[in-house]
Amino acid sequence: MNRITRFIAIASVFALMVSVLAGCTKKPADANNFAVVGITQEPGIFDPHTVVAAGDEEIIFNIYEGLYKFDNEGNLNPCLATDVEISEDASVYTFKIREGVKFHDGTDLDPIDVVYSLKRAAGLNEGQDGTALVRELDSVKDVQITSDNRVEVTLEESNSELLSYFTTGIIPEGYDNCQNAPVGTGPFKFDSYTPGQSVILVKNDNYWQKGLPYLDKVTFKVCADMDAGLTELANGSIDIFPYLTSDRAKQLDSSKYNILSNGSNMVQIFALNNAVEPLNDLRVRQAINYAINRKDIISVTMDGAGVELTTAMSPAMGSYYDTSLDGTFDQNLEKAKSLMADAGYENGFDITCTVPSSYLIHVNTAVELASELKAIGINLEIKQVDWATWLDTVYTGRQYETTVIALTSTYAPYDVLERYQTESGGNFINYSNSKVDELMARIPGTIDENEKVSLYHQVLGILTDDACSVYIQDPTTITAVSTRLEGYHVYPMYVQDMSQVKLVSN
Amino acid sequence: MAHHIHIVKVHHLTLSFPTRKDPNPKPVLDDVDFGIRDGEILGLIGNSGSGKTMTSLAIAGLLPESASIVSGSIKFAGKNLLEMNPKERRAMLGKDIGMIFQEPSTALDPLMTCGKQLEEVLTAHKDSSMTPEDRHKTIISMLGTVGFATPEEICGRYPHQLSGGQRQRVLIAGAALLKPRLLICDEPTSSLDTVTTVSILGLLKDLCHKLHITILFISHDLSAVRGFCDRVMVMKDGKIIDKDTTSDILNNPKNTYTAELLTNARLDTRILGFEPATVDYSRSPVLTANGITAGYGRSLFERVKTKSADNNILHDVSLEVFPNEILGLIGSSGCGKTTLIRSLLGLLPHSGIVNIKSSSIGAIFQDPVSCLNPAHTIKWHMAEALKASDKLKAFAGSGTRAERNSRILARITAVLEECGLGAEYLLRHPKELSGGQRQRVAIAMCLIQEPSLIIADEPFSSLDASSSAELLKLMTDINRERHTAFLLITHNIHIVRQICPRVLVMDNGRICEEGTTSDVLNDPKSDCTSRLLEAERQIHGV
Amino acid sequence: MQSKAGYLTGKLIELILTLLLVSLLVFTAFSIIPGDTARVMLGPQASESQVDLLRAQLGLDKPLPVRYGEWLWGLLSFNPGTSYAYNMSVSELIGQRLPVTLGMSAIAMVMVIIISYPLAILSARKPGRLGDQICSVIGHVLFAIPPYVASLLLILLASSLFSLLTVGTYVKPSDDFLGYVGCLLLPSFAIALPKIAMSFKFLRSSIIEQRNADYVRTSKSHGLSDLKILVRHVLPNSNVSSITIISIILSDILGGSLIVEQVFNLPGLGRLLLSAISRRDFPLLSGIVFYLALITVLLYFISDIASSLADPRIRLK
Amino acid sequence: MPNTHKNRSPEASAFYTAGLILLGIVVAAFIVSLFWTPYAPDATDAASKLVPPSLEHPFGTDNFGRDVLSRVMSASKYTIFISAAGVAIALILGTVAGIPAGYYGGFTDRGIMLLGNSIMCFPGILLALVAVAVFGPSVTNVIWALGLVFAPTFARVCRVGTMEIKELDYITHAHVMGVKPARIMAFHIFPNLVPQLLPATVIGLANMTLFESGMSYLGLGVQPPDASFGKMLSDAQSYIRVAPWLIVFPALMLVFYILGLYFISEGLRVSLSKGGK
Repeated sequence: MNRITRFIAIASVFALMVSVLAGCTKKPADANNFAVVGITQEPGIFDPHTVVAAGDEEIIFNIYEGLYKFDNEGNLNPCLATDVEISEDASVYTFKIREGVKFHDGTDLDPIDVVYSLKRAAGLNEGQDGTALVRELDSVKDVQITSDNRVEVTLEESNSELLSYFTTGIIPEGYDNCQNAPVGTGPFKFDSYTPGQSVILVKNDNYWQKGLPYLDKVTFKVCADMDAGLTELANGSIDIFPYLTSDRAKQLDSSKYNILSNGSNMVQIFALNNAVEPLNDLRVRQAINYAINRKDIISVTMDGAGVELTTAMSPAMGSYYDTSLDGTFDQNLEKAKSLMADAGYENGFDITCTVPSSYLIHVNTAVELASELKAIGINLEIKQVDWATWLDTVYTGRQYETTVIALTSTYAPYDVLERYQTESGGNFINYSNSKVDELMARIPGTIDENEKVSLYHQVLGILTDDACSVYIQDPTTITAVSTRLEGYHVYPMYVQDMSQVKLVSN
Repeated sequence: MAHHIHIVKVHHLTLSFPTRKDPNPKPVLDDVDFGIRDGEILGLIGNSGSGKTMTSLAIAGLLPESASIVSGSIKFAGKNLLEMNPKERRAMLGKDIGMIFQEPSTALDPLMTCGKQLEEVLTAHKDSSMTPEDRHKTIISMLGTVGFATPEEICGRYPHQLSGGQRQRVLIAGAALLKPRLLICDEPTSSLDTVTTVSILGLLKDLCHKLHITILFISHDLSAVRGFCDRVMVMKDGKIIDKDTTSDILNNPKNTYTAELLTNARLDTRILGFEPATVDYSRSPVLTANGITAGYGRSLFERVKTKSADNNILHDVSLEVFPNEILGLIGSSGCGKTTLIRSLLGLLPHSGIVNIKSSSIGAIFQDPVSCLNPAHTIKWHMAEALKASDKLKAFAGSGTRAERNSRILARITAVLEECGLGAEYLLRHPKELSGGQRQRVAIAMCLIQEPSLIIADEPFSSLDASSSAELLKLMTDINRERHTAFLLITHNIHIVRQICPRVLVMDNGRICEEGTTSDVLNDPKSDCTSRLLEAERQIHGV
Repeated sequence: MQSKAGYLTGKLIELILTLLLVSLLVFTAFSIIPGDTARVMLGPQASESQVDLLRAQLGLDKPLPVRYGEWLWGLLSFNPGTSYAYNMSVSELIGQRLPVTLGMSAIAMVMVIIISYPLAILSARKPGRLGDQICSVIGHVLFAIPPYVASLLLILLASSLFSLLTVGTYVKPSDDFLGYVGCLLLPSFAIALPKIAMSFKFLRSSIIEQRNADYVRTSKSHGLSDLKILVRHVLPNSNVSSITIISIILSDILGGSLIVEQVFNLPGLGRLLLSAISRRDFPLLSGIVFYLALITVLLYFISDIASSLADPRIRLK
Repeated sequence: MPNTHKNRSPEASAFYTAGLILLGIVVAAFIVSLFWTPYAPDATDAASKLVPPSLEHPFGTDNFGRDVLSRVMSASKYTIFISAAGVAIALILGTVAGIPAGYYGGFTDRGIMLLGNSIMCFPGILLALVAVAVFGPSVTNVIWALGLVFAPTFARVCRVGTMEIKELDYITHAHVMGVKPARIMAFHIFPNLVPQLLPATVIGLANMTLFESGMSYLGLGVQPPDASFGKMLSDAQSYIRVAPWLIVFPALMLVFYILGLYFISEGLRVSLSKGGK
C-alpha cells in the first residue's frame, strides 16, 4: 500500500516535470486557425505614410491597402480603386473608387478618405508643412473629388511613373493615430504590438474580397537574427520564416517545412564612393568589377541562391532590364591587373569597406570580396558599424570608401534608377554623369512604353560603361513555410501577404 | 616515587603523521609516559614543535585526522580512552575534560553571544532535567565564579565586545561549566600582558582549589610556572626529558636543556656588563615634547560630531630626552606607549609641541618580521635610507657615477659592519636573516642617517635571549661611541634597571611617574608602578 | 562605537553618490555616440527639414547640461521618457522585458545555491579525497566554459538526447507560470554553470577555513557533535563571507543573461539593449543601462546590510 | 637560517603542469601562426565549403571554404593579444589608482573607490558592450573597454594590499627616515603587492578572454574577416547540426586557454598560500 502511494507520488512529480517541459515545447495546435511569421527586424512604425524600413512594410501590407496593389508576380492591380485614367501628358490621374469597402473601424470607404490619405501622404493637408510624407508623392499638386466616385490627382509636372506609388495606404478621413492604432481596409486588423516580441493581427471579417482571409490570427514574431529564427523553426514555434539562406534552409526537416523561393528584386551592390581616391578613377572601378567572381560570392553568401548582376537593375524588372549587358564583367584577373597598372596602382592600395553589421549577407559578401580583391593587390579592410551609424555616415553623410548593401525598390524602374542622378538624395555613391541626368529627366514625361524602355536601357548602359559600382546579385528570397499551411506566395518585395494563406485541408 | 591516584595515565604513547610517501615518519610523540595526579596543577613546558600540544590533544581526543597513534595507551580514571568510540569520547569532552587555548581572540564564534556559546556546552551534554532557566542560572553563576562583576551583561555580549582577558575568562567559564575533572590549558596566557596573565593564573589556581579541578598547564615559558604549578615536565622533540617538582626545576635544574630554558627565560643582563654613556643633564635635550594629546579619531564626520576627548589615548604628555641618554619608558599594554611614539615620530596627528634638535630621528620597532621590506635586499635598504637623508651628497661626493656609487657602497658596508653584519649580507633578502640580524639591519639603517636620537619600541619582545643580549650590547655600544640618545620602550624591567639612568612610567595615557631608575623602581610612588613591579615579581621572580 | 543607524546612513550616502556617478557616466557615454537619432528614426529617405523637426520634438537641440538634468530627473521619478524607436514609455518597455531577465537570473541563482551548497559541504568534509578532487576538476572546467558556449552545447544536447527544444518559446508568467519557469530552465542553467563552479569553490574553501578556525576547536572541546558545529558555527560564519560573493555572482548572472538570452532567442533586456544600441534609442538605452546598474547597486547595498545584520562585528566599524 | 628554497606542494605542481600544457597548446598555435599557417586564415574558397576534417584540412573548412585550423591559429593571436593588452591597461590603471587610495585613505580613497565602485556597479559585460557600442567595434576599443572594466578589480587588490602593507613597520620606518610618499608607494609598497597581483593578473587574463569572446559572439569584438574564437562560434551556430567541427575546435581552444590560465592561477594561489604560512 505504502509502496503504491509512493509510486503515485513519484509518478505525479514526474508528470509535473514533463508537463513543465512540455509547456515550453507546446506546438501550435492544428485546430487553431492561425499562423506565426518570423521576422528579424523589429517593427516600429505602423503609419502607412511615414513607414520607411522595409521590415515595417512587411506587416502593414496586411493592414492597409492602396488604390493599387502589387501581386506576387510584380503586377500592379487595382485594389481600392477599380480603374484609373491617366491624362495624355501623364499629369492628371483619375481614380474610380471601389464601393462597399469597410474600414476596420466599421466605417465605409468614401472618396473623401482617399483625398485625405493622399493629401496626407503628399503633405498637403492643413497643419502639414508641405513636405511629403511619402517622398515620391511630393509632385502631387492637388487631390480632389471630381464626380461622386472619382478622385482626381493633379501633378506639378508630367510623370508616367507614379502609378506604383498609389499603393500607399488609405486611412479614414481625419484619422491621425495610425502609429498606435492602425486602421485600414486590409485583410487583417491590428490587434496588439509587444515591442521586441510580436505584432498580432486578427481577421478582418468585413474584408471586401469575399472569402478572404482564411486565417483568424497572424502573429509576427520578432527573432533576434536568422539563426534564432532557424532554431524556432526547427522547434515548430513559428510557421513561416522568410529571408533564409539556402544552406540554412537545407537544415530543416523537409516533412515539416516547404521551402519556397523567388527573386527578391533587390540589387546587392558593392558601392564604390565615386568621389574618393582612387575610386574616382574609372579604370580602378573597372578593375574591381573584373576582379571579383560573382558566382563565388553568391555561392558563399546565399549558397548559390541568387542571380548574378552586372548592372543596376534586377532581371526581375522584365523588359526594362537590358539583357545585352549580361556577362560584361565576367571575372578576368589579367584584365583587372592591367587596368590597375594603367591607373598607376600595380601594387594595389588599401581601402575600407563600411558594412552594416546587422546584415549578415552583406558582411559575408564583404569578407568574400576582401579575399578576392587580394588577387589584384587591393587590401579591403572591413569596418562593421551598426545600422544607425551606417545610415548616418555612409548613406546620409557619404563619409565612406566602399560599402555593401542591398537596394530595395518597388516595381517601378524609375525608382531603381532615380538615385543615379547627380543631385538625387539617394545618390550615396556620388555618381555624376550629365548624360544620365538628362536621360532620367526625360523619363517621367515619356508616355510611350518602347521609348521608355529604350531610355532605361541607355541609362543602364552608361552606368555599366562607367562601372559606377559593382553590382553583385539579386539574392533569392527563400522562405520556409510549415507544411500545415498552404497558399503562401513569396513576393519579390519586402512584404508578407497573409491573405491567401490557409490551413492544409485533409 | 610515592603512589598517587592518577586521573590520567599516559602509557608509552607514540604518535606520528604517516603519509602515503612516508608511512613510517619520525614520531611526533616518542614513548611519552606520565601521569597526572588528581587535584594537582601539572606544567608541561617545551618549545614550539616539542609535542606538548599533541600530547594534550591526544588526551582530549581532538587529534587531527592525519595523526596516527602507533603504540601506547591513555587511561582516564581507569578507562582506556583509545579503545572508546568517537561518540563516547565526545561525550567526555566538556563534561570530564575541559580545554582552553592560547588565542582567546579567535577561540569564540564571532557571530554568537557569549551566553549562547556557553549554553551550547550544556545542551551538547543533554541533561533533560535542566530547563532553560536552569541553564541560564548555571551560566551566570559560573561567569561570576570566573570573576565577572556583571555576568548578565557579559552573557549578551559578542566576543568582539570583550577584551582578551575577558574572552579568556569566558572560555575558562565554558571549560569549567560542567565541572570537569581535568582542565587542559594550552598556553592560555601567552598572548596576554603580564598583569592580565597574573590574574588569569590566579583564577585557574582558584578553580583548581575550589572546584577540585586537575589542571594540565602547557607553556613554552618556564618562568610562567613559578608559583603556579605543583610539578613540571619538560618536553623536547616529542620526548619528556625532565620531570620534577616546580621548585626543584626552577632552582636546581638537573637537565642541561632545562637549565638553558631557564636562562632564556630571564634576560640576565648583569652577567653581560653593559656600560651606557654618562649623561650630562645640563645640556639641551635632543627631544622635547610638550603637552601631547592624541587619539585615533575615526572619520572627520565622527570627530566633528562627538567633539569630545573620549577618543584620546594620550593626555597631555610631556617628556625630554637628553643627549647620550638612554631613557626607559615602561607601562602595561594599552597604556599609550605606542601612540606616544607614533606622535613623536610625526605619524599621528596630535596637539602639543614636539621639538627635535637634530633633523633626523631614527626608529626601530617591535616586530623583526615586518621591520624590513621583504621585496628588497639589505643593500637596497641601506641605500634607500641614505637617499632619504640629507647626508647622501656628503657621502657620495663628486665624480663619476661609478665613483660615487663605490663611495656609497663603502659607507654602507662600514655601517653594517659596525652593527655586526659583514659584507656578505649586502645582497641577502630579509627572509634569509634571523630576527636579531634583521633588527640590526634596522638599526644600521638608522645609523647611516646619523640621527641624534633613536626611538626603540619593544625591540626585544620577539627575540630570544641571546639575540636580545647582542642587540642590547649593540645599543649600548652605539650610545657610548656615537653619543646617540635612545628612547627605549620595553616591558622588561630587567633591562631598564641595567641600562637606563632615567625612566618614565606610563599609565592610561599619562606619565604617572618619572625619575632616576633606582628611585622609581626601588621606591615606587604611584600605584601603577607598584602594580607593574608586583606582576613582574610574581611571574619572573624579580 | 558607531551606531547601526550611522552605518546605514554612511552606506546610503555612498549609494546615492555612486548612483549619481553612474548616471553621469551613462549620460556622458551616450552623448558622444556617433549617429543622429532623428535620422535613424526617419530613415535614409527623409528630408533634412523632417529630421530637424523631429530633432526639435525630441529635445535633441537643447544644450547637454539641460538634457542631463531633465534626463536624470526623469530617471529618478521613474519616468525615463519615451523610446524613440518604439514610441512607448521606456519604463513600460523595460517592464515587459524584466520578467525574462530577472526570472532567468533568479532561477540561475536558485540553481547555484541548491547545487553548490550541498556539494561544497560534502566536498569540504573530506578535502583531498577522490570525490572532492573530481568535483574540483569539474568545477574548474565549468568555470572555463563561457555561458554562450554552454548554451550551444545544451541546445545540442537537449535537441538530440531528449528531442526537446525549449529555444525561443517564451511563455509569459501571467499566461502559464510553470511554462514560464520551464522555458527559462535551460538558459538559466547555462548561466548558472560557471557560477555554480565559482560558488562551489568559494564555499568549499570558506567551509574548510572555518572548520579549522579556533572557535571550532573550542566547540569540539565543549563536546559538540560535528553536525552541530557545522550547522551552528561553520555555516553561519562561511555565510557571512559568502554574502559578498553571492552579490557578485548575482551581478555576473545578470550580465551573463544578456548574452545567453541572445542564444536562446528570449525577449529579455539584452535584446532590447542591443536593439536600442543599434537604433540610437538614447532614452531606452540609458534607461536600461541605468536601471541595470541600479539593480546591481541595490544588490550590493542589500548585501552590505545583510552582512551587517549577520555579522555583529561590522556595526563596530 | 630559514629555508630559502620554496618547496612546491604536489598540488601546486599538478596545477602548474596541467595549466602549462593547456596554455602551451594555445601559445604554440599563436607562435606558429606568426610565421606560418597551413592556409591564409581569411582566404576564401567557394569550391570547398564546409569540408569535414580531413588530411587536407585537419579541422575542416567553414562556410567560406576557409581553413578552420588556420583560423583557429590566427584567432589565438587575437585572444592572447587582447587579453594581454587589456590586462596591462587594467593593471596600470588599477595600480595607479589603488595604491594611492590605500596609502592616503580618507577622501582620496573615497573618491577613487567611488569611481571604481560605480564602474563595478555595471554588470561587467554590459559596460564593455556599451563602451564598444559607443566607440565602435574594433580591437583597440575592445582592449580599452576591457581594461576599463577590469581596472577596479586590480585597484581593489592594490588598495587592500596597500592598506595592509602600510601598517607594517618597514613602511613606518621608511616614513620616519624621510622617504617621499611617491617613492614609498612605487618602491616600497608596489614590489610587495606583486604576489597578490600575480594571481589576479592571471585570472584577469582568463576573465578578459571570457568577456572578449562574449563580445565577439555578439559581433562587438574582433571584426571579420579576422578570426576570434567568439566570432567563429557565433558564425558556427547556424551550422551546428551540419558542421559541428566549426564549433568543436574553436570552443576547445578557447576552453584550453581559459582553463590553462585558471589552473596556473590556482597553482599560484596554492603555492603562495602555503608559502605564506
